[in-house]
Amino acid sequence: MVAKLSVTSEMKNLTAVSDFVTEFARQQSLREEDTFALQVAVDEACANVIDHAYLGRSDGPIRIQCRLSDGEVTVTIVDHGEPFDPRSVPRPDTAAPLEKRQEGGLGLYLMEKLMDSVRFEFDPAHGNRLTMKRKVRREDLPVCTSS
Amino acid sequence: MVAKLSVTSEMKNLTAVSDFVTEFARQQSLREEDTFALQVAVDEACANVIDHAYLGRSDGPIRIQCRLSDGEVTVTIVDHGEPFDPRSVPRPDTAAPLEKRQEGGLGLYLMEKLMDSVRFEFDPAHGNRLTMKRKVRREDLPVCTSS
Amino acid sequence: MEIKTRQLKRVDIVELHGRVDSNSAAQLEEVFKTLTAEKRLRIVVDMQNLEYISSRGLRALITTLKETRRWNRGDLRLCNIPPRIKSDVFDLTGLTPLFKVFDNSVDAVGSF
Amino acid sequence: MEIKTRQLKRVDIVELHGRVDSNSAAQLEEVFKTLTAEKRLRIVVDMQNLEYISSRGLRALITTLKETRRWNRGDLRLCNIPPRIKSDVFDLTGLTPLFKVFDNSVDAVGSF
Ligand SMILES: Nc1ncnc2c1ncn2[C@@H]1O[C@H](COP(=O)(O)OP(=O)(O)O)[C@@H](O)[C@H]1O
Ligand SMILES: Nc1ncnc2c1ncn2[C@@H]1O[C@H](COP(=O)(O)OP(=O)(O)O)[C@@H](O)[C@H]1O
Repeated sequence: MVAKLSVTSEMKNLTAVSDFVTEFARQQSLREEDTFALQVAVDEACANVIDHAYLGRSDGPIRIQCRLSDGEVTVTIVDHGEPFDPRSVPRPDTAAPLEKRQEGGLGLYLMEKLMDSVRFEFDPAHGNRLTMKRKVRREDLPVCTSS
Repeated sequence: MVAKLSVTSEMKNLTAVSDFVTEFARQQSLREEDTFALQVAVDEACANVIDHAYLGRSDGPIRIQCRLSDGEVTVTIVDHGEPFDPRSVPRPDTAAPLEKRQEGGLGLYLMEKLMDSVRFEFDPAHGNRLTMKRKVRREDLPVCTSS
Repeated sequence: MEIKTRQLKRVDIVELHGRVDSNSAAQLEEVFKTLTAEKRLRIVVDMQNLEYISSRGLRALITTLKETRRWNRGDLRLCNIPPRIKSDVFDLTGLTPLFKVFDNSVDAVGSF
Repeated sequence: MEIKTRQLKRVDIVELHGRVDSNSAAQLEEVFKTLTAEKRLRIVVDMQNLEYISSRGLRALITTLKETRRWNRGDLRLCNIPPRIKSDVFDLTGLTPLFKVFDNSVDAVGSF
């Protein structure tokens, strides 16, 4: 099953993105913990596209696709903004005391921790493509529906 | 229906008295507000017998009877302690500010307010008898019991 | 009856459970005396699970209210009074206006 | 998302409802800025009804935590963190030890 959504690069569209992911997870009867991981990862990824790839442009296209097959969800997010090198980004020091703690820089880290794999590809012709995967389990179906 | 209980004049017995009244009200399916009024009035009355009629004696007998007939509960409480004149007792000033407020003296007042009638009779041969009445309503019976 | 107390930094919460009858009112008195003896004079009485309170319980409240307010040192405040106890005890005896009364324990604790 | 704030005498409660996504995190930032600008530096964030919080929401929390603690003037304390958010956001990012965390809002308010 594949679900797709296209939005422009505006923060206010992230509510629609979140609704889209939540609905996908609901339709696939994903467990609460899988749903949560997807919600967070997609939200962080799209926010980064808006902030860092489109650098404030509000009309950049973002295409999001969620697919479930073989017990694995694959999310791809494609944009046509600036490319970047994820290896150049320092990961946060999660053991630092408050004074030394960076205030941002947790988005990429959360995506990597909550998804099984996170891969960025940059291609001048087809845009930037982020692919995130996570093995998921379905909720046991309820015996009967509550009224 | 009549329920009776005899206890000695010890404060710790008031928990049994309260259970007795609660159980009577439950068996008669009395409404919450009637149950509440009976609980308060009987508790206050018995506490007064222990404090003021038996003056600290712990082996004085107290006999309590609850009866429901014609939609009215009649409670009688009999003791063999000191008699007293309820008319001589000043009623509390319920509008007084905190500085002027007496700390005690609310028991008799609550009994009179929560019951329809409160009557004391003193008889050297048969002891002191307090009779309190209140018109009550039964709880509407539930259509079916919950499991 | 059961009395649970919880000491917060500046405030103590006294939770009343079940029936504060003329017998168990003595325990309530004890709890209040311990608090005021330790100069813990900001007290919230949470009545959420109170079934009824006798006039002796009220006496403990009034005594402690006076004690905590003396020289403006503290206060005894009430929250979550069940409607029946509000109408048939506090309103009936004219006690309601003497206390600061709150809908919930957060507001009561936060009022100090 | 919905943010409800409640001003108590010495403490402000900020209740987060729904999803603090990267979009709505800006509103959360606004709420905190208003409080700190008014020198209301004792803040309780109640997460009882929070569905998730994005890294931008976390940033608002950390910024405000630092701001309130500067010169020991105040603090931002958390309560009712849902288990999922506790494990998969706060523990994962190492934020848990930075905050004072409480089981319920009464304890959080009373901790000041
Ligand atoms: N899609 C993207 N395009 C360009 N740069 C990005 C992208 N995602 C992340 N980055 C870079 O990686 C850094 C870390 O990202 P992240 O961990 O999400 O934290 P934050 O966005 O709060 O800075 C960003 O500051 C940015 O420089
Ligand atoms: N059963 C009784 N026997 C003797 N005296 C009583 C009795 N009941 C009440 N009294 C007198 O009436 C007064 C008021 O009683 P009450 O309103 O219950 O308040 P309290 O018991 O707190 O003083 C008592 O202080 C006592 O002097």
